[in-house]
Amino acid sequence: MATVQVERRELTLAEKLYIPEVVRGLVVTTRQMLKNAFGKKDVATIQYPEVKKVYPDRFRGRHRLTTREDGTVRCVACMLCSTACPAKCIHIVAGDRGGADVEKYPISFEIDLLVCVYCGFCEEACPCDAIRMDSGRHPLPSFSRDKQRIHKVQLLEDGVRSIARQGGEGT
Amino acid sequence: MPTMTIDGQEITVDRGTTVLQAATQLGIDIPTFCYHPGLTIVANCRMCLVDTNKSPKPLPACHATAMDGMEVWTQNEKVQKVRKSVLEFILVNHPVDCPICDQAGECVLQDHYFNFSAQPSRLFHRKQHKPKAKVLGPDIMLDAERCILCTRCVRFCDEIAKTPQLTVVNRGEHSEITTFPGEELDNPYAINVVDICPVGALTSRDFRFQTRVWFLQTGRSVCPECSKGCTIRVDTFEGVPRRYKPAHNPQVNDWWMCDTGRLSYSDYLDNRMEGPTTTVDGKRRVADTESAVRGAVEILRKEGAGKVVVVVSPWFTNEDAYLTARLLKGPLSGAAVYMGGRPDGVQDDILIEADKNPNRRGVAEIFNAVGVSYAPLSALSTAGKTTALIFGDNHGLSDAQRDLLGGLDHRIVVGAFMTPLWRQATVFLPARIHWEKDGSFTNVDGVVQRLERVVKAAATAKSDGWYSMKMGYALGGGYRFDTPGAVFDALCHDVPGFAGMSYSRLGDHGMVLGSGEPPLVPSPDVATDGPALEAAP
Amino acid sequence: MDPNYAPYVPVVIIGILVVGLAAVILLANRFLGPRRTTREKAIPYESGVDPVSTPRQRFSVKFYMTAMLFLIFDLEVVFIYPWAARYSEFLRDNAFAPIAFWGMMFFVTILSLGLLYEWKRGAMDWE
Amino acid sequence: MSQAVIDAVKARFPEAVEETHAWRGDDTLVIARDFLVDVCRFLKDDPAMDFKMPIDVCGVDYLGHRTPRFEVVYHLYSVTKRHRVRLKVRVSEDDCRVPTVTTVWKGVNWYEREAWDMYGVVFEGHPKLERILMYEEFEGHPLRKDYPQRGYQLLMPMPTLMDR
Amino acid sequence: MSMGELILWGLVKFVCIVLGWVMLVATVLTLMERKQSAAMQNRVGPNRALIFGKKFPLSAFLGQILADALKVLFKEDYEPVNGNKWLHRIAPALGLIPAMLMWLVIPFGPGPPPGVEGHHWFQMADLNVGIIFIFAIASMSVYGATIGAWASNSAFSLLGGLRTAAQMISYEVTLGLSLVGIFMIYGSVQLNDIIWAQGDMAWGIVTQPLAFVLFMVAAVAETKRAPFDLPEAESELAAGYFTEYSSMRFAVFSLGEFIGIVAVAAIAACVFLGGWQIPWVETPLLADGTVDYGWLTVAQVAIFLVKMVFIIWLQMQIRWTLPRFRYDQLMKLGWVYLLPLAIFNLVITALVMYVLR
Amino acid sequence: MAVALDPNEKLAKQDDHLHSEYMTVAMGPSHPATHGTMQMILTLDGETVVDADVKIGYLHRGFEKMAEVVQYNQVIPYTDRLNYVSPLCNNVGYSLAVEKALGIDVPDRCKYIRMICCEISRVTDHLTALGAGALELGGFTPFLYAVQAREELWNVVEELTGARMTTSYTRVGGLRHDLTDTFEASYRHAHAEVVRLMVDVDKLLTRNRIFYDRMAGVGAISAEDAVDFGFSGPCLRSTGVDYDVRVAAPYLHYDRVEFDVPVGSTGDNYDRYLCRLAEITQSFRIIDQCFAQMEPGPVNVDDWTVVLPPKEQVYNTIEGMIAHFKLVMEGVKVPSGEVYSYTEAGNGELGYYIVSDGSGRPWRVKVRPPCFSMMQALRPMIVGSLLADIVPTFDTINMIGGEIDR
Repeated sequence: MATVQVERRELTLAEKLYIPEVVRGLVVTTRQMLKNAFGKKDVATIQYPEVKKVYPDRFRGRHRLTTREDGTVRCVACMLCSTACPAKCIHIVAGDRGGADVEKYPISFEIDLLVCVYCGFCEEACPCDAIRMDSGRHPLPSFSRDKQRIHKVQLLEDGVRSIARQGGEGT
Repeated sequence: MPTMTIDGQEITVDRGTTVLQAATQLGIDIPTFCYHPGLTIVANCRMCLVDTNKSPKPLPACHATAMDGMEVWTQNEKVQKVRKSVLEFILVNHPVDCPICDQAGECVLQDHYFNFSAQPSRLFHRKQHKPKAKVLGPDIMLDAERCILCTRCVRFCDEIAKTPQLTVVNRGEHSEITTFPGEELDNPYAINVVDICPVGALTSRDFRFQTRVWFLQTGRSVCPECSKGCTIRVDTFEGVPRRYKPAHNPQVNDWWMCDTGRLSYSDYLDNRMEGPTTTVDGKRRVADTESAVRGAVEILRKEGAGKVVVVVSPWFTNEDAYLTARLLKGPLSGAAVYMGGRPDGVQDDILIEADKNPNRRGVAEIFNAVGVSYAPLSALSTAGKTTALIFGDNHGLSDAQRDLLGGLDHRIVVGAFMTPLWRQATVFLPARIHWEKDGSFTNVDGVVQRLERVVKAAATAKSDGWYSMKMGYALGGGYRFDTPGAVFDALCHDVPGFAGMSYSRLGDHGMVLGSGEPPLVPSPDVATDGPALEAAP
Repeated sequence: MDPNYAPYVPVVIIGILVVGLAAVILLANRFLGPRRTTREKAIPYESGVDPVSTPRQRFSVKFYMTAMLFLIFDLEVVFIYPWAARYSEFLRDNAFAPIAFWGMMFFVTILSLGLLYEWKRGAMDWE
Repeated sequence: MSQAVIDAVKARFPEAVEETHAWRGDDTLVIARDFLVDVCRFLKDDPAMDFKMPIDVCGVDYLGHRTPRFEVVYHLYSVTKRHRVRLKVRVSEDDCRVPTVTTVWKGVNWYEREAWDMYGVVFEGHPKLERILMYEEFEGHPLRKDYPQRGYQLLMPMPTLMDR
Repeated sequence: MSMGELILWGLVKFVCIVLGWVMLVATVLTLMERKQSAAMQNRVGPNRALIFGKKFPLSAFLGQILADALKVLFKEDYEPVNGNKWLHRIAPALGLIPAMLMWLVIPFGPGPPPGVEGHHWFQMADLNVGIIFIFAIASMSVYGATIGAWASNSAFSLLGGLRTAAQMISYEVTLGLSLVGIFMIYGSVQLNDIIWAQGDMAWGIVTQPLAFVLFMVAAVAETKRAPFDLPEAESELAAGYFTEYSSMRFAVFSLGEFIGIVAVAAIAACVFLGGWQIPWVETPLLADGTVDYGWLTVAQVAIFLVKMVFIIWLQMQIRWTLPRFRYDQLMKLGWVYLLPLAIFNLVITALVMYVLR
Repeated sequence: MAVALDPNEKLAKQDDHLHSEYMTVAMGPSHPATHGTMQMILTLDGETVVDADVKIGYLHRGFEKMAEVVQYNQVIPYTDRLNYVSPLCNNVGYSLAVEKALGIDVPDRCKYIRMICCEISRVTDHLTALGAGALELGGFTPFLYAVQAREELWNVVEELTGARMTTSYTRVGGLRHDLTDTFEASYRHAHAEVVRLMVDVDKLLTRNRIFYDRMAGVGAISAEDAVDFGFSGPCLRSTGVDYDVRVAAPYLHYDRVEFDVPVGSTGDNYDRYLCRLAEITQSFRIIDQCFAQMEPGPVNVDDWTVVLPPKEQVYNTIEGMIAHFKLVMEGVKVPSGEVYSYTEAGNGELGYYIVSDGSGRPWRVKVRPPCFSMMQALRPMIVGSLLADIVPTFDTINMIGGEIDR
């Protein structure tokens, strides 16, 4: 660990004459140009609608709800996600399913994507593996605010079946 | 008078005091499940075990009585270990139910586990299964798996409700709470068992899955369903009351309240009328508050006080009553005054009173002190009258009375709900209801208690007293107050029974009429000029 | 037609056409483009706030200095052109060559001295 | 680490120090308001202290927790000695004034403006005590605990310099 | 030629050269610059206007140009309040017209050799003042920018306008002086003559290397391109003198700029790179001394185009490589370095010629 | 330092009859040069800046007020938006502050991961500053090269945290995730790319006279003034003061890695540029050492009252479920008291002053943004220079609207 002085040289005469350094710069940019035009491409741009970026596994995209083996929504409307949400964008109304093993379920599950900050706290707070942000889809724009309030149906559209064990049974 | 030491602090207590009570006096918290100050002690949960010098084994603090020279440690390693073990045992068969359990957030088991254990499970085995979502009565659901068998509910039914309906059956880990065969948990105080259940075993069917408790905003209020005036908490979510909970008040209701009162909140959620209307050229029009009040005042001024019938309500807060009394004593003196209110109903000797109006005592006290005389509504007569000024809308009017009033030229109605009166009103002034206004009620025993404004009313709705004040001012008997507190101060100044009270002195438990010390400083004179402020009391 | 001016006829014609072209392009936009003027659009850009000052004022004197420098030197340069175009012819005339060379050297020296003077006086330093 | 700083200030200004603590290793001095500038000067100029760098100045509102209600907190650092100290001055709501220390460090200028903007603590003698984060027409001081979290105010149009 | 023929040929050349050649090149340039800079910067550049579908990716070029043109045509053309309306309207034209007029004297194909009478088919007007006409016209283009800036009634525009004026007049002196050596060596100010002379002797870049550098620097400064783009330095002045311009007016400004770039490239190609001369290829002459217009002419026009495109490419490459100067550095460079160097070049040329006579 | 001349004095120097009028121009809030929203009301004499009134607050969003009503962990997404170019530094700084108040220490592996995060963020921050600096001077190509390099690093960040900028990666007492299996390989790839691109940027800028003349000697500040203004980070070090929090008060495991602190001498723009360039190399050194020293292990503290239990435990045991519920419902309970915790962020000392009242929500969170101090020195640094000099000076100070306005 040391303190070092940054190397700072005065310009040499050649550098003061502009031309050599300009040429050096031109060499860099021309090389890059020729490379991109003819050779191995070094292009960073992704041609979006045709080519889609491959998001990493942890990418926090649009939310989705998972289902149980029987296809019912896994969420039990415990509302921890809306509690943990710093933006307060999740609105759930709980209902009684009656009869079933887990009698509570969300009658309505609504996320306002315009308010959401995609922090992933809901996913982290969910005690049932019911809400996930691993859909790999980023939110799309729309022409009305209402369309950005997505409901249970949309959230279940690309929902997956969660196979996480729950309830400590069978251990 | 034994003297003992708890966590190094010395205390002298009365003979017979338990260690738990002594610790509470010192401000030391000892966790409990089965102990409830209103019930008998059974010491079956073992959560309150503390280490003492009087016994090699830890003693239950709720049951152990204080002894002279006793030393108690509530925090030492032994106690902590014991607590962890107790919690571990309790949790062995506890289902992983927090997400669907209504109790989560106010669950004593959650609190104690988190505060005193917070360690991973060591046991991996199949949990014991018991009935879930079992209907115990019209208002109660039981989840026997969640039950920790503290038997508070059983004791409550035996001791407080005096209707033994619950019991524990089976043994060991098969034990469960249930009703006696053929019985239902349907006593008038049944929902109190939900309050005292430390976990989510007993839940209210009314509140079931409504919302999560940690989202609730809460405020203190008074149950208006009978003249007992139980102290309650109004819990609201998104601005809508979702439940009543009794609040501890040794002067009135201890820890309890009746189911009728508890479930009454939903009666006030629908049918609200929050827009003022006036009648112009025989047609009903939506108006703004200002012009509606002006319309009412014009009628009253044109007709004169002598032609007016006034129906007052025992649902007034004390403040409303005082302001209305000032109106009736002042600009409207000479009007015939009748006291309405809901008719009497059932009563018992626990909490329920026959008089189903919350503030009859307070209104009477104030009207008498100000000097307004009134007759009961049953004596209603409209002879020689042209105008009715009706406060409140739950008076139980008979058809005949309604016809009488309908025969008058004008009816100025101050009400909150869609009732036949609303249809008859010439001028309708929307009122606030009890959880929408600051104020106070006086119960049948003379206990004056505060109401807090828990819910924000529509901007057009004002309290009855505010209308009285506005009308009084417009009719030339000007007086004004900026806040309900100021009204109450003036009221305490003018009404002998209230002497010495103020909002801050009422505190959590209220004060009994006549018990207040006279105020050291007389309350300020009431301003009688200047415009009435828009700030609604 | 005077042959000296004949080459300028296209200049005039094309000049007119170019002006016409510019006018057509600009006018076409006037008819094709929308017109929805609002106050916000109409106020001059000043970083998103209402303008804090008017640009209708005397601007810095230093810009005038540059303009004067230009006037002087541009005129000098114009003097050089005819000489430059005929210089190779001058050189072929042995007698006139030294005059052509030294005469211009003299002129250029004065020009350079002027430039040097301006430089030393600081006309070229912004500060 | 820098208990020495506390001791030195205590020795030098015995009547100025109202309270000290070092919770989690942060040495803290609560200074009487009247001594603030003197203490700051001492801390900056004394070679053993050498607090040449002002790190931070901020207000804290302890409404409902303690009186006097406000605290102005100064964090100082010494580049050469590599020690830190926290100074606190307590002011009440009625007398919400603190002498400025812009005369000691140039770098506290904006921090004091911010504390004024957010809490309404007046820094007496500050060269330009204007709002810094809020707009000029804003009413009240947003970080006070009695300012509502969602206190909407009408956003005023920007006045131009020409209007002024 | 009769007056009628003159007018007829004027019209034909206007259509072919101005509309079909200058405007087209300038328009293509707008896209070329974007594509070139994209390639330099590891980007893709505009490729969305596929008017014939995805199967023809090259159609993006045509589509993009069309789309750009249509876009500016259909955009709103607003005028700043309190500005001078008429000056604001005509300023873009003042920028465009001189840039187009510069093309009057630029020959992009062989014409009659010096001393031979004849019509120059690849030049709009065979003026005897030659390149001096270009200087005269070019110095007028400062008006467009300055007037536009003044008429906009905006502080940033005004600053941009002032910078434009100062910069353009400063570099004009160097621009003029840098070519004096060329005039001396090739003995003419007419581009046609200079090109012929270069075929006889050597190209300007060989005889006047310093002048080439000076000319290029000054010319880039004249066209207000980086590193001399101070008048529109977006980081300080938003967009400089055309901050307040939109739609077609803005497009006309930049069209003028691009035509200027092409013109500079054409002049440089004529003066320093031998114009339409192909190295080691003699231009055959007919009996009357005029050029034999054959296939060689096509090749010569093509080689002129290649030279020109190379210079344009170089300008673009420089523009996207370098940061920009500061105002005082720019002035210093112009007056303290370039102008003395130009004078030095003049003196040395004169001296060498005098010694070698 | 560049003199802060009194405008009147400046005026008096000129001949009375030749004076021109000063022009007042509002630069900002919406101006190409003010990346990050702020305003300078400039008084210009031609091209010379006579006076400048620097105004901030256009991006004020009440961070500190919001932090007072949410739980400790819920503040973390807000910290992403402080210095949005290096969000991980803010995450780490905030978590360290809360952990200091809690009096807990995170596991070694967590510390190394946090260091890697911090250094990657520092590099992205510096790359942005360098690139934007070139852009401000008209060099669009080096800017895009720098941004391309930054994107490479953000790809790595995205793989690790699930987002490029709004990372929200740390938690009180640990991290959201451990490293991914491919993380080191991704980082190596990105590192190579960054080095390759930075060679080009260096060639295009560092020794180019146009760039040199624009940067050298412009916006200089003396060491004394810099300290007096509360400078930190590269801006302070460019003046020759070797204050670096990582060395002066090592946090995490910065005392276990070898790295140099590059300092400048004159405190001008060029020195700041060189310091940032040199620090990028040092950051990569630190990251390499972290990878070498890191060992497998837990990344969260073993305390369910601070960090959420593992999901397996939450789903299947009532103990885990209760702890999870309590933490989500009430937040981490921090004992009452006050701490000031500081870290070296991209711009300098990023401090968090946290006052706790013992509940799950902070009573007060004060952020000490590094560029706040620097920005107050902007006026003296630009007054007297040319209009065009504002831009590189403003850039090398590297104001970030998110953290200065909060």
